[in-house]
Amino acid sequence: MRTRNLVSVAVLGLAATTALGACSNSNDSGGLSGGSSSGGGGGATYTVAFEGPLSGDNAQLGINEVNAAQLAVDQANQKGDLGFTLKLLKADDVGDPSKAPAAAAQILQDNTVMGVIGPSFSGTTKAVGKTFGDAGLAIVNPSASNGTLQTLGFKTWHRVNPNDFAEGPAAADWLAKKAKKVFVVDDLSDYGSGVAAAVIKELKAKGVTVQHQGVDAKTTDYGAISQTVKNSGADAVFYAGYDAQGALFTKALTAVGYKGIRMAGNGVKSSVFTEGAGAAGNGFYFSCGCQDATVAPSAKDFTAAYQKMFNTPPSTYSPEAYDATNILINAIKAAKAAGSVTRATVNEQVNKTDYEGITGHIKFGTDGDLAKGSGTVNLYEQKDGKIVSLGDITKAS
Amino acid sequence: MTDFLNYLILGLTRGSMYALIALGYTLVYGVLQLINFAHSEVFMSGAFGSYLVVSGVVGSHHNLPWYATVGVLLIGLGSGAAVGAFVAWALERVAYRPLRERGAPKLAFLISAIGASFFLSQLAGKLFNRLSQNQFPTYFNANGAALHIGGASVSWIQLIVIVSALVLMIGLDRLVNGTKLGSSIRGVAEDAPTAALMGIDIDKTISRTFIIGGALGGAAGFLFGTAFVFSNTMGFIPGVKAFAAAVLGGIGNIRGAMIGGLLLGVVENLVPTAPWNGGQAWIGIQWTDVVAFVVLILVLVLRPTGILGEKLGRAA
Amino acid sequence: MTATTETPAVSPSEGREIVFDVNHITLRFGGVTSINDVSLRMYRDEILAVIGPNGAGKTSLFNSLTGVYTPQEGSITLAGRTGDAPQTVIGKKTHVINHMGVARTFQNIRLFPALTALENVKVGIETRMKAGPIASMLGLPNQRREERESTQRAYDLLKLVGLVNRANNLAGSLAYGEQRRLEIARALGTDPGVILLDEPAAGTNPVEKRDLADLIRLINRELGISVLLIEHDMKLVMSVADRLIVLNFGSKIAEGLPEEIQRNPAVIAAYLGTSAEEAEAQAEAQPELELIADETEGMTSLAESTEPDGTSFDPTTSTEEESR
Amino acid sequence: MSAATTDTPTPSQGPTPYAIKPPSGVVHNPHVRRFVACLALGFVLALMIGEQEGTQQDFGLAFREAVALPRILIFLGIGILVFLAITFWPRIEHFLIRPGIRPLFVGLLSVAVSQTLLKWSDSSVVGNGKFGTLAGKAADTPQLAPFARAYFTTGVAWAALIVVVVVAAYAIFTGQRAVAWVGAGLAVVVGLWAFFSQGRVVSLLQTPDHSTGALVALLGYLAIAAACAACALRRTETADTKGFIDRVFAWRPGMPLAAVGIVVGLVSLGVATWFSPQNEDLTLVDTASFFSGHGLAPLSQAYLSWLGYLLFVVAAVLAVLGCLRRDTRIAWATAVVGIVGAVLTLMTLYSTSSLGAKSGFDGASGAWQNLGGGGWFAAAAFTILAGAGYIVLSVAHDVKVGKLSDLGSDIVGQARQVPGMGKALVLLVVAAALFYPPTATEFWQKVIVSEIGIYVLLAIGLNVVVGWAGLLDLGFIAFYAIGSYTTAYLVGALPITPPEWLRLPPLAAIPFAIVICLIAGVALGFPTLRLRGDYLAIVTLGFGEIIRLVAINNPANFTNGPRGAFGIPQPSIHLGPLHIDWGSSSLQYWYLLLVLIGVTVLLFNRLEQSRLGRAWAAIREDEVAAQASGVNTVRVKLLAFAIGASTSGVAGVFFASQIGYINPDNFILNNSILVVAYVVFGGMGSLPGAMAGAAVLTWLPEFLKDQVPAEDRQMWIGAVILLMMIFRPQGLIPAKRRAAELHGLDDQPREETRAVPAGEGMGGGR
Repeated sequence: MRTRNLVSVAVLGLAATTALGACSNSNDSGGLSGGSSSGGGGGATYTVAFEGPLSGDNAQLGINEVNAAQLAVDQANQKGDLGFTLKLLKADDVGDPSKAPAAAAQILQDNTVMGVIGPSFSGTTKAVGKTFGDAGLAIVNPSASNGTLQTLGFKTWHRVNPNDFAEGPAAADWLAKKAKKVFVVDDLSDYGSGVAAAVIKELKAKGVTVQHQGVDAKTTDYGAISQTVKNSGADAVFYAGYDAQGALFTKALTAVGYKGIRMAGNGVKSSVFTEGAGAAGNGFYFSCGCQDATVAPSAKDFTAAYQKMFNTPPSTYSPEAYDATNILINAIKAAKAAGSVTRATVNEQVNKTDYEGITGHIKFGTDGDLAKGSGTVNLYEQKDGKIVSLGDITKAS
Repeated sequence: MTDFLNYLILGLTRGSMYALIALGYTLVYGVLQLINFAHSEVFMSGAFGSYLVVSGVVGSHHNLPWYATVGVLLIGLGSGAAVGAFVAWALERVAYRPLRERGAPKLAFLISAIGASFFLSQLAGKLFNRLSQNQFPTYFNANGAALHIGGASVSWIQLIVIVSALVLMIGLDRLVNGTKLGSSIRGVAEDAPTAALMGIDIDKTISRTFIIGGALGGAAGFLFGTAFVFSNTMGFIPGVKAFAAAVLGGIGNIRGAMIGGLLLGVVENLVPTAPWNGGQAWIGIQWTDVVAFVVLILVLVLRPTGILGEKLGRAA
Repeated sequence: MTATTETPAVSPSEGREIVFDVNHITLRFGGVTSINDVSLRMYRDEILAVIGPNGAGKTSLFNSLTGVYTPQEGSITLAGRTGDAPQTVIGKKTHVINHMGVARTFQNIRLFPALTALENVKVGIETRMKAGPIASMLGLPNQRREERESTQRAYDLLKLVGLVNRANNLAGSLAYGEQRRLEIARALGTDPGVILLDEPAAGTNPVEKRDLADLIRLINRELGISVLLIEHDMKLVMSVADRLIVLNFGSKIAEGLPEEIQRNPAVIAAYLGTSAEEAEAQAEAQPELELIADETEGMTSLAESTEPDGTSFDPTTSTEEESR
Repeated sequence: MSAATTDTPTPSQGPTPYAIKPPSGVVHNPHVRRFVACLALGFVLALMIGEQEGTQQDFGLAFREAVALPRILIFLGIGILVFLAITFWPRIEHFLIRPGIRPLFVGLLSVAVSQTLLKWSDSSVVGNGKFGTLAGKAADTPQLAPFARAYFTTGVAWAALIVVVVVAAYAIFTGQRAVAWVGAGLAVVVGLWAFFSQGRVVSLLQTPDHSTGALVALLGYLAIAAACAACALRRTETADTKGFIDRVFAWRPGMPLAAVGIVVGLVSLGVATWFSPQNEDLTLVDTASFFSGHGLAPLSQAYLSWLGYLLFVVAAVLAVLGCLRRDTRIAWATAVVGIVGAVLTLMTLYSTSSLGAKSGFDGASGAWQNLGGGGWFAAAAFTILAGAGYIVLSVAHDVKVGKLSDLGSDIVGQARQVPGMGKALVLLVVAAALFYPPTATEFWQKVIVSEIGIYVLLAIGLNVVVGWAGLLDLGFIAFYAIGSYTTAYLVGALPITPPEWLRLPPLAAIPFAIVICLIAGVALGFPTLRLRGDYLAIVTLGFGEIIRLVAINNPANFTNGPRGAFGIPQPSIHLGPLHIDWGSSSLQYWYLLLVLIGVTVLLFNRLEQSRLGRAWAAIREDEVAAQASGVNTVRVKLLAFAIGASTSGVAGVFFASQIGYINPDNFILNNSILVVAYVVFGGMGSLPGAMAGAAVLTWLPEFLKDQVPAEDRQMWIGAVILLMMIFRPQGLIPAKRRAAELHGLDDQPREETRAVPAGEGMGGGR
């Protein structure tokens, strides 16, 4: 009996606290705007939505992206020349394809949403690409890199990051110049296995001997794989995965005294890697279809603004998300200029994008992927704890 | 041969950590016949707790002299163990004892522990951060070779992990087999009602068992964080593996947990890489976990109570 | 008293059907020998009691007969029901042996406490039925018929053991003596040719003991089921058993008619001479026996007053209910 | 606190091993211990509540913020309040058992929750849609009716609540009946005030609205009014809620259902929206005039203008009469009229929505689209009224066959034994499952299908293994994976495609998935069944992981590795004249899933009552005894594995074809563990329990999405699970067989069984 009473008291206490919390709810001013929210009158509100992992194991990636999107939206609103109010809707899909449909429904049911940044992963994109396509809502992927997405017939799908088949082969070509035997390690994720497949295919085409193994992304002990890489006598190792794991891997490689070339793709090139790997990361190469966000002038402003707003430097895929958001904002502006803002007109404008972003020049092909040749793949190297650009990978020595 | 030794050392390092964590599972199982699913979070809190203490006391200096390094290790192990012990104690008080008093069914304990596990891991994430990698400052050259055995080199961190684990496990063995507390733990494990009649305080013994298991888990958390990285979700996978190791050795059996842990670590490193196979990988490291679980299942099918059987404190 | 007049002959040569034929079995656990070279024969329709001090190996013998343990040496054959060909028991699973016609109860009662008394009995009955999961899910006619039959039979058995008014009580909530009887009903449900009762009188009161003796005779005489009995209560054993086997330290030390056993010096030594504790237990048991004798008269009416319980049960009600 | 455990050892007192010792010494003083525990509670609450603030740079920032000085004092204060409440409980307690106190408490909590946690508007204009946000904006909106603006003025709503609660509490504590009537009136007025204020806002915003805040507030106030009424009409000075419920349900079986049906029907026909394309919000009257003369099917037009009302009135009157007079003929009539009404309602909904779309009224978009809640409520009301008739019939049947000796005389103090109550609850749940989802937002529809529904199905399957047979399976999701991959293979979505003759549409994959999962279940079960509980747990866990890892590692390029299988077609049925294609609407999938769940529940319910169900219970309770009773434990366990696995396989087929894309990440270990948690949380071994557990725990994270930082959800869920296990380890809806186990069998009252074995053991009672 006593414990039951205790429960009721505890519940009462909880209720009281929530009530207290709610009393201090924000009362932002401004009444309810009457009238229809669609139709594009002056002072209308349009929303861009972000769909990605905001909780769960992959939350960091989603936060990197949603922060950039928030920054772009805030900047657009601050400029004051929009003629409408822009809002950002955050839909959390936990990076899980089975949860993506609910997140998509949350986005779709808000009829002020004119475009979507995301979903962050190829898997989640595959799960909802058709849904968004059927609803005519433009989606711009900032980080889903699977090389087959453009072939799946999603009607409103776009992507601002180069896919595995652009980045992987470029890296492989460069490696083929340097090494006779390459060990490819992937992280057994959708992304990693895609990149690995692209790299291996190209390496084999160039006549390089390839060995391939995988290490689960949740593993922290890279001892065995590093020992195996060393024992294999490979001249180079390519890691297909993400930054945090890449850092652990390179540390383990250093620990076993591996001396060959170490390289990875875009997923690893971030401050998480440089901080995590420390000195062990020096001499690590990256292939990335992106501009150097710390060097390009437009990117420098972004980096500073991001740092100021979130008290942390932009990280993996933040620049891509920033570009994706700006593309959507520009499309809404263009649609408004052309007369009507609907999901369909915004999607048309997105299709027409010709945008100089901080990650490079962005133009979409008819399949929604980056137009061929619009992105150059650059080579980077970590030197003294900083990632520096070595320029176009096809020309790099 | 060198390759074989290299992988063996890697396996022993990993296995030592499994064994330390597995001891926590096995001790609790011994006295309560319950899987303490939240033990993985005890391990995690040991890493966070020792980080807070070590970085608070020592700061973020790099490459300390050897005597300071020893100090750091002792502080880390001690604080990890203390935090782990506290969390395990609190866990028993909050998530287990009320259920025991109500005579809840066994599965309720498991679910209560799972709830506690979610809670602790996410609370740590909320309070500290949810990054997948937090690192201890590099107080010493952990990866430098400490000694060479037959062409294979053992790094400092590997040496530290293996030695600390051994010391802790021997200490535990002495504690359980050679002290009054140990005999009361064994008494409760053998036959709780009889132990109660003999004047052993069951509640207190269970509490202390949690504390001992928690201390070992917390210390393992520190070792793990030093050797690799730590995060609020770090507990899950080593926790599952250590649980598997405990069962492999014979759950409830202390020496079984040690053997199970070491064996699992070695198997995980040797079987997928097959160093005896002339450098030719046999199935690849991506099959590591499959190997671990297949070995576990095979052992259990052949010996349904694990390698050593399941009595706490009984050698064989 | 009538039991002794029908005492079967001890000699196997008389051609009576053998139920259990145990030849030189030995059962060891690690270094401990629990049963040492024991041979015995049990005949159709007899009540055979196995007695002996604690730790004599009686329950181990039961467990060997029912496949829970497998003896390392020796052979056991079984002809469960009348007319069955003898088959070996060694290496067979418990439930297979049960299907061969051997039912048993346990020394420490092992019911399914969270099932009702009726359901406990039905579990036993239904192991003889055929309806599979699909028939059950779809409620096919044959499954419904089986369900009706099993309910009817379960009620009959509960009536037999005097528990009809407890049919829908959870087994765990029954009194100790009732649980003992329920266990017997469950065992009878499996339609056995032989039933093994492991200390059925332990922990019961004198009245219940007397009822139990009646029940055992009823099972044996009316239902034609052979009974193998382990019991410490000598009065009960002597009053119901046709024949006795005495075990001590895992070996058979005597076999014979009750009156023979009572006079057997080896048995007396085993009970009184081997350990002081046993002697004490004997001494304590003695006044109890007298007590029973004294109280029997007064208790009779009380015991009989519980009998009509069975009659208040209306079988038609239950069958209709079950058919729903 | 740790000092408490290192005190001098005291010899154990009782003979029971886990007895609680009597306290000794200062640290064992129960007040001191409780005080420290309560402070710890406050401290932990302080850590839990608040924004996510941890950064990469500053490790302990969030912790320091959480325990910053003024803030932590509030939480410690809460801890002290809890301490005081517990300590002085005996003094408070006799006030808290007075008639009306429970409904008052429920009402207060409902209103507080509605005004803090729930949404009051779905319009994006209102930000997060919660009361505070809405009130802030509404109060500044001159177009809004003055009474509504007044309600939304800062503090007014809360003040009104406080006034009502104070009046009600005063009446209840002092027992003044006049004050109680005043309180009841006040509560009704304020409740309606809140409800219609929000209604004005909705009509001003002109967007379809699915928010529940105002409705919950209204219900809360009505509960407070009921509390006052209970106080005013009380006959005793102590509350007897259970007895009250028993009396209500036993008085006239079916009557409560009839009452609910009438209330729902009135809301539907009176105020709810029936048709709402973009800018309209039409009630039934409006809809009738809107469509009149536009060529609506005559029956539907008649329904809209008069037939609907007539049917409702007839059904309601019949239901009430039938219940009152317990007349089976009237009950039959009620059931028939109710079903006819429900069908007609659905027909009308279809014809209005499709006509609306065809004529392009205000952007109406298609059949079954743009409907408000009204029509669905009406359908629900008719169904519930028909259900009232059914209850009368079923109780009458039970009386006839002698299961109930006489109506209303079988009350033994347990709500579930009241005639018809269990069935009434089931009917309400069915009505809600049928007609609530269409009125929910797209997001919730999706959640109901792809989270709640699927996990309910999985929990039903696992309940067989864990709940009934008592085998702990921590790798259950593996069968879900096998079902999904089987589907992917059969429809040709994997790199290795089946031969042409084997290529199948998704729904036809169900039997294959069942068979393959049966085989997989047996394959897992066979070598491992010798193992006891915890060994089995780790082996099944390992099996689950092996399946997932094999899918990742892609042997023979069968599974396509981590990239998964894309392009699994949506289900469709083409059988003779029947053509159904599932598109992207969640509702279609929901009804498919409902059929799957319904069939499974019906079959499994029979199974539980069958010999196999009893055999499972037997091996769970005592395996040795079960063997000795002739139960073939291996076979029975294998059947449990196989049947559970095949259910999971069916869920896998549904999942694969609904989402169209699967990859190994869907089948992680955590999901297996969660399903076990759902089953135990709901009540092990109880079919409704397992379903409720899965539903609640999958709903909770989506609900919490709006209440706490997204990343903290799992923490709160962990806390909820933990609290549930501490305070109610038997789960939400415990199984009868399990409940007995838990309470300790000796505590069972030795009540003499009634002359006829009524209601308990067999039949549909549980």
